Parts: sequence; C-alpha cells; structure tokens
Amino acid sequence: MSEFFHMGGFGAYIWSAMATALFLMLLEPMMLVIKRRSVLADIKRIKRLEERKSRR
Amino acid sequence: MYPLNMKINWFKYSAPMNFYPLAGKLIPIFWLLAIALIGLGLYWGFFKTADILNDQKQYYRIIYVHVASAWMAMWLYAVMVAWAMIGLIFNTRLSFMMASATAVTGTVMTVIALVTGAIWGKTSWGTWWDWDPKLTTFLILLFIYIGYIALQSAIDDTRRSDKASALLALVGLAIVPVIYYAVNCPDPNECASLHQESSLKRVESNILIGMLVTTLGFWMYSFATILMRARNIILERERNTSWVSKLEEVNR
Amino acid sequence: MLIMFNAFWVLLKRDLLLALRRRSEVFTVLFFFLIVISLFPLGVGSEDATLKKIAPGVVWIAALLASTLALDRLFANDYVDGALEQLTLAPQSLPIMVFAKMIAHWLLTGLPLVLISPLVGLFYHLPTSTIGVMMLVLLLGTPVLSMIGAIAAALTLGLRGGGVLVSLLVLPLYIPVLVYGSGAISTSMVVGLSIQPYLLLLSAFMLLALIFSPWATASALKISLE
Amino acid sequence: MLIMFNAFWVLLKRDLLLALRRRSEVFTVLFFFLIVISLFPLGVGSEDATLKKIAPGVVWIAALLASTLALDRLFANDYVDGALEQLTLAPQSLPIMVFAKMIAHWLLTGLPLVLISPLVGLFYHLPTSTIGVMMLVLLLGTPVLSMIGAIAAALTLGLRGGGVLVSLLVLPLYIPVLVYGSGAISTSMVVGLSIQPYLLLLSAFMLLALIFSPWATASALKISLE
Amino acid sequence: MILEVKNLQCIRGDRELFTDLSFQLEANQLMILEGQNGSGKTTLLRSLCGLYLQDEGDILWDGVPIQKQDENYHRDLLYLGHLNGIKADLTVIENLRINAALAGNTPSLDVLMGALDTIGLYAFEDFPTSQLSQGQKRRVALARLLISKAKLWILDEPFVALDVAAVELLQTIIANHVDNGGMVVLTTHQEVPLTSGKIKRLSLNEKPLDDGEC
Amino acid sequence: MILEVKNLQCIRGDRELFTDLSFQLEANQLMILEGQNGSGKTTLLRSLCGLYLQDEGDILWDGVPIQKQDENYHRDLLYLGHLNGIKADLTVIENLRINAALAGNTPSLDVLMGALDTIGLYAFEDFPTSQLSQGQKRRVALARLLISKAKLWILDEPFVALDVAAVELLQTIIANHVDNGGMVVLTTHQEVPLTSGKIKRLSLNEKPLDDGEC
Ligand code: HEM
Ligand SMILES: Nc1ncnc2c1ncn2[C@@H]1O[C@H](COP(=O)(O)OP(=O)(O)OP(=O)(O)O)[C@@H](O)[C@H]1O
Ligand SMILES: Nc1ncnc2c1ncn2[C@@H]1O[C@H](COP(=O)(O)OP(=O)(O)OP(=O)(O)O)[C@@H](O)[C@H]1O
Ligand SMILES: [Mg+2]
Ligand SMILES: [Mg+2]
Repeated sequence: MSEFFHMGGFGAYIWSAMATALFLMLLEPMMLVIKRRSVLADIKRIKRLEERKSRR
Repeated sequence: MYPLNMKINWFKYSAPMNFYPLAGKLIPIFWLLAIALIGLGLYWGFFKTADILNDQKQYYRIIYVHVASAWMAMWLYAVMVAWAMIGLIFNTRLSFMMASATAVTGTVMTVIALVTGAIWGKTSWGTWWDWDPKLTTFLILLFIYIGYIALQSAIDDTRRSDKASALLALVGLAIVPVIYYAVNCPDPNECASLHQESSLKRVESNILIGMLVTTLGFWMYSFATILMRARNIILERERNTSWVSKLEEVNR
Repeated sequence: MLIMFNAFWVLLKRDLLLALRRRSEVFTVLFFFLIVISLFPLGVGSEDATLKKIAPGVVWIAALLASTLALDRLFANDYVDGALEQLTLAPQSLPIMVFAKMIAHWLLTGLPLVLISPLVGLFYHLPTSTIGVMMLVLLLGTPVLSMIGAIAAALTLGLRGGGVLVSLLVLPLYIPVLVYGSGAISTSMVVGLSIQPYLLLLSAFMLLALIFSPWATASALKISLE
Repeated sequence: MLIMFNAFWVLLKRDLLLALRRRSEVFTVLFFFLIVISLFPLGVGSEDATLKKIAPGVVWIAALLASTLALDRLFANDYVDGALEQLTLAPQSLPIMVFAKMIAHWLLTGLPLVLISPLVGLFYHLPTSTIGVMMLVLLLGTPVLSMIGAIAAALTLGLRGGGVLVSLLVLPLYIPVLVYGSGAISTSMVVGLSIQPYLLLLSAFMLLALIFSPWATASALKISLE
Repeated sequence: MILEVKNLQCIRGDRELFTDLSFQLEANQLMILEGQNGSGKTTLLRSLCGLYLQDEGDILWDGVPIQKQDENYHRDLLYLGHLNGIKADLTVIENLRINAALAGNTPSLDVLMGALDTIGLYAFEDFPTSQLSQGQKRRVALARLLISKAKLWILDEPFVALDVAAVELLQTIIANHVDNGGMVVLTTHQEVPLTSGKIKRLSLNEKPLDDGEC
Repeated sequence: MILEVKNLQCIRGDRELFTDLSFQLEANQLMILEGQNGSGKTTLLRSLCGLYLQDEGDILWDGVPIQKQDENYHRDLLYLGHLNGIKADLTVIENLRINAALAGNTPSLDVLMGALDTIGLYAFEDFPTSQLSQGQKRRVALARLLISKAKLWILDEPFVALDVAAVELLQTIIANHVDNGGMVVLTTHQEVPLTSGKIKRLSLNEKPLDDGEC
C-alpha cells in the first residue's frame, strides 16, 4: 500500500497535483453554494422589507 | 411584423425564468456523471496501467488531471466566446449570463492545468516552469480569462458589463490565434513547419483511454458548475421579479 | 463622403490643438519611455553584452507600457466632460471619428517614441544598422498598439481603477507585436539573417488593426455610454 | 488623541471596505505585475542565465510600475467625487488621515506583490534562498514606494494626463529603492556576500518616508484643492 | 417630422421606471417632462437620443426607428445633458466652432460672436473654459442652441446653475425655436413659465418613487 | 460664535472678483449670497471654508483667523459644495455613517435611518449610491445636515437637482437650524422663500459681469 502512495519516488508530486485539482474542484462548487445561500438570503430580506412596508 | 410565436418557441429556454428550473434538474445529473467518470478514469489510470509505467515514469499519472484540465481550459474559452457572440447577435440575456458563468470555470481549469503542469515539469524536467510555447500560451490564456472577469466585475451596470465583456471576448478570439502563432514561432525565419508532432501520438492507447474518460468527467463537472453559477447569476439579477419571489426556495 | 472627411479633419485638428494646449503631456509619455529604458541598467547592471541582449525586449516593453499608460487620454477626458456623448450624437460616422482620434493619439504618443528611439540605441550601445531597424519596427508596431489599445480604452471608460484595468486587458493582446518587434531587432544584430519576414508580419498586423479596430472601438464606445 | 485614532481607523476601514466592493482592483494590480514579469522572457528570450541575471531588476521595475499605476487610486476618486474636500474639512488631523489612506493603499497594492513574488522566483528559476530575500526586500521597499508615491499623487490631483505625469514625477524618486532592492537580490545569489547593508539602507528609507511623507502629502493635498 | 414614442419601457437595475409610455411630438410643440428625483427623466431623455437602449417599445423619428437611422436622426437632434460637453482646455469660441463643425455647420465668426453676445459671454471668447464659473460653463454649452440647425432639442435640466437673467434668456430662446417650427423636450424642477407654442406635459410620477417598496 | 469677514479680496486669474468685502454673521442668522454667474459666489464660500486662500483681508471665527485654528473651526463647520462628497461604491447608509464618523459623531442606526426617512430615501439605505439619480445623490449629501452638530453651514447651491418636494423639505431644515441657534450661508439662483430667522442678503453684483472688459 505504501508503495502505491510512494509511486516510485514521485508520490509527493503526484498526490500534490491530485490534491490541488481536487481542492480547486471542491472549492469552486463550495463557493457557488455559499454564493447561492447569500443571494437567497438577500432575496428573502428584500421580500420581508416589502411586506413590512406594505403593512405600514 | 416579427414572427412572434416562432420567437417564443425558439427562445423558450432562453428566458431565465424557464431556464432556471431546467438547470436545477440537470445539475445533479451532471454531478453524478462527473464523479462517476472522473472516478473511473482515475481508477483506470492508477490501477490498470501500472504495468505499462516502469518505475521512472510513475509521474505520468499526473497526465489524467493535467490533460483533462488543459483541454477544458481551451474548450471553455471557445464556449464562452460562442455564448458571447450569440448574446451580441440575438441580445438574449441568458447567453451573456452563460458566457460569464463559463469564464470562471475556464479560469479554474487553466489554473489546474498550470499547477499540475508545473508539478509535472518538476518531475520530468526538474524545473517548475519553463518558457516553452505551450506553457506560455497557457499563462497568456489565464491572463485573458482574468482580463475578461476583471472587466466584467469592474462594471456595475449588468447590461453594459455583459456587452462589454462579450466584445472583449470577441476581440480576444481574433487575437488569441495570433498570440499562439507568435509564441510558438517567435522566429519566422525558421518556422516553416508549425505542426510539431502532437504529443498525443506518443501516448500509449491504454493511458489514452484513462485520459479521455477523465476529460469527459471534467466536461460534466464544467457543465455542473456553469449551470450552478448561471442559476446564481439569474437569481441575483432577477431578484425583484415575481417569478423569483414565488420560487420554492425563496419561500422556505 | 465629403462630410465624413470633414468630421475626420475637425476631430484630428481638435485633438492636436488640445495637445498643443497641454504640450507637456506629449513630453510626459516620452520621458516615461526614457525613464523606463534607463531604469534597466540600474536594476540589471550595465555590462555591455547583457545590455545588447536585453535592449530589443526592453525597448518594446517600455513602448508597450508607455502606450498603455497614454491610452487613458484617448477617450477618458472626452467622457468625463460629456464631449464623447456629443460625438456619438453627431451626424457623422462614429468609426471615422474614432479613427481620427486614434491617428491623433498615435501622432502624439507613438510617433515621438519612434523619433526618440535612436537615443535608446546610444544608451544600450547598439550598432547603427540596428537602430535603423528599431525605428522601422517601432514605426510599424506602435500604430497597432494604439489601435488595439483604443478598443480596451473604450471598454473601460469611466471605470474606477481604469488605468491598471486597461493594462491588464491590453498587455496580453500586445504580445505578438512584442515578439516580432523585438525579434526583428535581435535578428538584425545577427549577421546573415533576414528581417523581412518580421516586417511582413508586423505590416499584416497593422493592416488588420486598421480594418477592424475603428469599428470595434466604435461599438465599444456605444456600449460604454449606455 | 483618541479622536485622532478614531479618524485613522474610520478611514482605514472605509478604504478597505471600498476595496472589498471592488475586489477585482486588488487582483488587477497583482496581475499587472505578473504580466509585466512574463513579458520579459517573451521579449528578451528565455535562456536560463539571462533570466537569472535580469530577474532582480525586472521584479523591482515591475513592482515600481505596478505601484505607480495604482497610485491614481489613492486620492483621485476622492478628489473627483468631492470626498477629499470633505476630508480636509473634517475636524481631524489631515496627516493622520493621509497616513491611514497610505496604509490602506499599501495593504491593497504592496502587500499582494510581496505575497505573489515567490511565483516570480519560479518563473525566473531563482534559488529558494533568493526568493526569501526577494520577499524581504519587497516587504521593506514597497511601503516606501506607496509613501513617496502619495506625495506625487497628491500634487498631480485633477491634472489631465495625471497617470503618466505621476509616473514621471515618481519613478526617478524610486531609484534608490530600485538600486538597493535589486542589488540585495543580486547579491544574495553570490555566495559569501552579505545583504545586511542593503537591508539597513532600505529600512532607513522606510523610516524616513514614515516620518516625512504624511506631512508632505497633506500639504500637497491642500495646495491641489485650492 | 414627428417624434413618436410607442409603448416604451425602461428598467434600471431592478426597478421598472416606466412601462407602456407612448406620446408623440410635432413641430411647434414643447414637451415638459416632470417627475420626482429618480423617476426616470434622464433615462427617458437618453433613450430618446439613442444613448440608452430601451427594454421594450419603439422610438420613431419620421416613422423610422431611431436605431435604424443614426446619422439622419442625429442631424435633426440636439441633446444637452447634465454634462456640458465642452473642452476645458479650449477657449470659448474654439469650443463653439468645433461643436458646430461636428454638427455639420460652419458658421461665420460673426454668427459665433453674436451667439456669445446673446448668451452673455461677450468678451469671454478667448477665455479657456476651465476658468469660467459653473454657470458660465453652462452658458457656453447653451450657446450651441443659438447656432444649431437641429429641429429637435432634448434638454436635461437646462436651467440648472443659471442665474435669473440667463434663465429668462433661455426661455426666450426655447420659445423662439418652438415658434419657428422646432420641437423641444425638456425637464426641469424649477417653475419656469414657458408660454409659447403648444405645451405638453408628461409626468413620470404615476408610479410613486418607492412604488416597488411600499 | 461669530463669523466675521473683514476687507476680503479675491482675485481669480486677472479678474478682481470682490474687494473690501466685510460682513458678520451671528447665531440665528441666515445669509443669502446673490450674484450673477461668475460673480464669485463659489469662490467666496470656499474662502470661508479655508479651501481657497483669499488675497487680502481676514476671516475670523470667534475672533481668531480661521487659518490659525483648523480643527477647531472645522468642528463647527459643515460645507456642501457643487460636489456631493459621497462614495459611489458605498451604500447610502455606509456613506452617511462614515461621513458622520469623520465629523466626530457616532449616531445610532435609528438616527441614521430616521435621517434617510426624512430626506426621502427610505428603503434606499442599502443601494450603492452609484445607482441613484442625480437628485437622489444630492439628497444623500443633504442627509448630513440632519445628523451634523456643526453650527455654521455653508451651502453652495443646495437646491440644485432637487425636485419640488425636496426643495421645500430643505427649506424647513435650514429654517430649523437657524431657529435653533445655527448660522447658514448659502447661494442659490432659484427664488426660494426662506422665512425664518434674520435673513441677510449679500449681493456680489456690485461689479457687473463684464466690468473689466467693456
Ligand atoms: C495547451 C494545453 C496543454 C495540453 C493540451 C497539454 C497536454 C499535454 C500532453 C498530452 C502531455 C503528454 C506529452 C507526452 O506524453 O510527452 C503533456 C506533457 C506535459 N505538460 Fe502539458 N499540456 C498543456 C499545458 C501545459 C502546461 C500549462 C504546463 C505547465 C505549466 C504543462 C506541462 C507539461 C509537462 C512538463 C509535460 C511533460 C512533458 C514531457 O514529459 O515531455 N502542460 N501535456
Ligand atoms: N481656475 C480659475 N482660474 C481663473 N479664473 C477662475 C477660475 N475659476 C473661476 N474663475 C473665475 O472666477 C469667477 C468667479 O467664479 P465662481 O465660480 O466663484 O462664480 P460663481 O459666482 O459661483 O458663479 P456661478 O453662479 O456660475 O456658480 C468667474 O468669473 C471665473 O471666470
Ligand atoms: N447605473 C444605474 N444602475 C441602476 N439604477 C440606476 C442607475 N442609474 C440610475 N438608476 C436608477 O434609475 C432611476 C432613474 O434615474 P434617472 O437619473 O433617470 O432619474 P431622474 O428622473 O433624472 O432624476 P433626477 O431628477 O434626480 O435627475 C433612479 O431611481 C435610479 O435609482
Ligand atoms: Mg436627471
Ligand atoms: Mg458657483
């Protein structure tokens, strides 16, 4: 198993390449989800504001 | 005067209102495909090709991610330009949104290609970076992506930012091939044969399969993230419309 | 047709007149160019071989930077004081007017660089023939810089941080000119190699830029004024 | 005293908030720096020895140019929209407020360059120890650039062609930083030489700039607003 | 010559400024556009010039959409917005001459000096406009009205920054233009008694300012 | 608190705008500065703030020349010029809060929202000011008046770009300030009925516009 991770001495390189790719490809959707939440929260806030005002 | 009903049929999904739910349904599918294909490709690459690679060439395994992202980086630029062009010609808001959604994923792919390429370079040439034509072109591609995004985010007015960045993408389309030529062939005296042998030809077919499957997975990943981003953009821009305020996720 | 040329001349003369009122601006670009050129020996060291080696690249990079920096004068002033919106409303072809402004801009920023470049040759100990080549390629290349730059300048009109943004957009697009422009100068220092292909390529770039950039710039202006 | 610090923090926070609203501007400066860095191998050629030789100068010149270009953000926006005239009328010490703006400017334009500079090391094949030295001297030198630049930016407020003019004023003043900054990097590549004298000089520059530039800039602002 | 506006709609950001706006303007007519701050007057005027692209609807000049006849329409149009469109480095008379030339006129020096005299800038002709006060700069811009041959004037708050004498003068200029077969669209917040010609009023206030919100 | 102006003289370019100008302003007084375009009103107001250095004469606040007491005088002063001094990238409320903080106040959220409500920008608090119309931007700038604790207000054409409702509102605000012991110096070309307090009028027209030249 450790031989597999070692990869003939190139393990560090190979795994760090994989890790950067994985990191970026997880980071991107994560940012998108966060952005979506904040946009939705914004929309809800606008809606609340409108409702409050129509009651005023 | 205008073929109105034709227009509605043709452009049905070009209305953000219709596109939004459709994209919502497609996203999970693309995610599943992406995970499956990337998983399969890497599994193939790591476990089914060990015998082909002798010990010195283990680092070849980077190729699956490297080539897939490099290809996507180039493809997505073309896709982005295509959306921008459609937007400019038909003046459909959705096309512009797709163009800007594509740009960011394209940038991410370029960065992955550059980083994995640099790591590869360290293993095979012993240096992280070299001013080789392919690498240089990619660096410039990154700069062009960044320019596109920077221009877009510098303009507040969405109508202006859509059109301005689309025009920039078009100008880029005209100049990028020239840049590619210039970087590949800085000395026109000795540049009769531009078509150097494609490095792909030297790749074992077994590795090629893994590469292609991973690339397909990256395509699916790009679809998924682009659609997600497009949905965010739609929500942001249409937040005051009635259809958005009737959405289920808003009323939860 | 006549009225088209009329607009062209009126605008060209206007921009040159404006420059005449602010003569110092022309010199500023020139001095910027010279300063960048002379910073290198300070930063890199002044061995003869090194200087000769880097001279072609340095000249061109300084030219790119000077021309980029000067870009924000092309439309920005007219935008701020409302003259630009009046121009787009004038009963004249906008691309023609834009072209007039580009020409004026090149006359005020590109041409002076061409004329001053022999000085660079002296600074960097270049042979005379090379200096001639340098002037020639600058003459062919700097108009392309002005014309590509105009598109970016039009796109970034009125944006905050416009100065840096415009450089970001435009410098990558300048790369072909940089590569062949400096390539021609280096080649001219090697005996036996022809610089003709370089000149042909640069002329081709110029032709293409002449054809497309006024239209692209005019569209960009309309977008930016909305 | 308390109210002084209050104004300092309010302005610092304001400027950072403004930058947050335009996050792309920070990246623009960064990428401008990277682009300039990568133009050189294209123009000069990419032999290993040449690259190593020009690296120290190129890094510093790119830093000078990036920081000069970013200068017009320091006061220009505030001048145009009238916020600057309100600042000078605020019941607070103007030099303190100016200092806050300088700090914000450095955090947004100088610090990112320091952080990105290892990449330059990769591009130009520099040894690791040299990369460390490069970061250190950039850390010492870039604040000086921001602070000297602020004076020039204040003097050229609202003048047409401000962008190029400011470079013209400021680039010659940057020369000491350029010389010792790039000198330190080159020296660090030679075995056996100490870079301490360089560091001391750069620190001294920083100290001087810290002491004098807020006052000088505040006076320049008052003159420009008249 | 008729300016026709049909079912115009403009959306800025996410606020709908006006929908289904229709009107037409003929020779000898003056239209005063009214509305609170932020009601969309400037946006409407810029759309009329073709500087801002409306979201829906058509703007026709002589029966043809203005987007399809740029130069033709521009020959008949004079627009004066919030910005004066004069170059600070040129003198008053140079500004005037160049503006006229770009509009396709080449007035004689007498005409130019006459216009300056009328507008109250006599003896200022060789001043760089940068050295004029706010109101004087506005006057330089307004001098174009006296030279122009355009039929349709679109004026966004032309009275701003002018002193009482200049306001009166401008009223006469506008009245003359309308009487001589011209058309004018203008906005103003000041109460300006404009008497001549047929005056139309269009109010953008129908949708109250914070309509969407309250 | 008295603002005293003694023998003030200002020269712009080669024109002498005013000489020997003297007046004083006490609490509960409003001064309206009148004059044609180019008569030097803006120049005078900027001199009063210390933004423009007069050629001759003194401006005293509480008996001390204003050049000698920068921060002290600035604490009592609120100046609103042709420019609004608001940041386009910040929201309305951020602008207001930061402006107040720089003036040394830290008003509560309620106060800020109240001010916006009064000035007619309710529900706009989270808009970036870049997306407001001309008049709305001016209102943001004017909201400072409602929060400020300064005694002396110097307002250069504050009514410009405002609609009728806003003009009335601003009149009340100014009247209230004067009634509560404040002082105001303002210029305007519009006929604005300002009734409360003691009103002083100062006309800069004594020298006619083209005096030097004709
Ligand atoms: C245009 C985009 C790119 C494509 C299509 C691409 C594709 C490939 C392919 C197919 C190979 C395998 C070649 C072989 O088997 O010899 C390869 C190798 C390599 N790539 Fe890329 N790549 C791209 C960009 C990059 C970038 C941006 C970098 C570096 C930052 C990079 C660094 C490398 C290195 C170092 C190798 C190994 C070369 C060798 O072993 O001879 N590549 N690339
Ligand atoms: N930078 C300058 N250089 C020289 N003269 C100037 C400058 N700025 C203004 N002036 C002159 O000063 C005079 C007064 O200008 P000022 O702006 O104070 O007038 P104002 O009374 O405010 O006019 P308005 O009602 O038009 O605003 C003008 O006649 C103008 O020509
Ligand atoms: N760049 C922009 N982005 C988004 N919304 C904007 C933008 N510019 C203006 N608006 C909005 O458009 C509306 C109309 O603006 P417009 O300038 O047309 O008003 P106006 O009637 O001319 O007002 P004023 O009397 O104040 O000049 C305003 O409510 C403003 O918030
Ligand atoms: Mg308006
Ligand atoms: Mg004034």
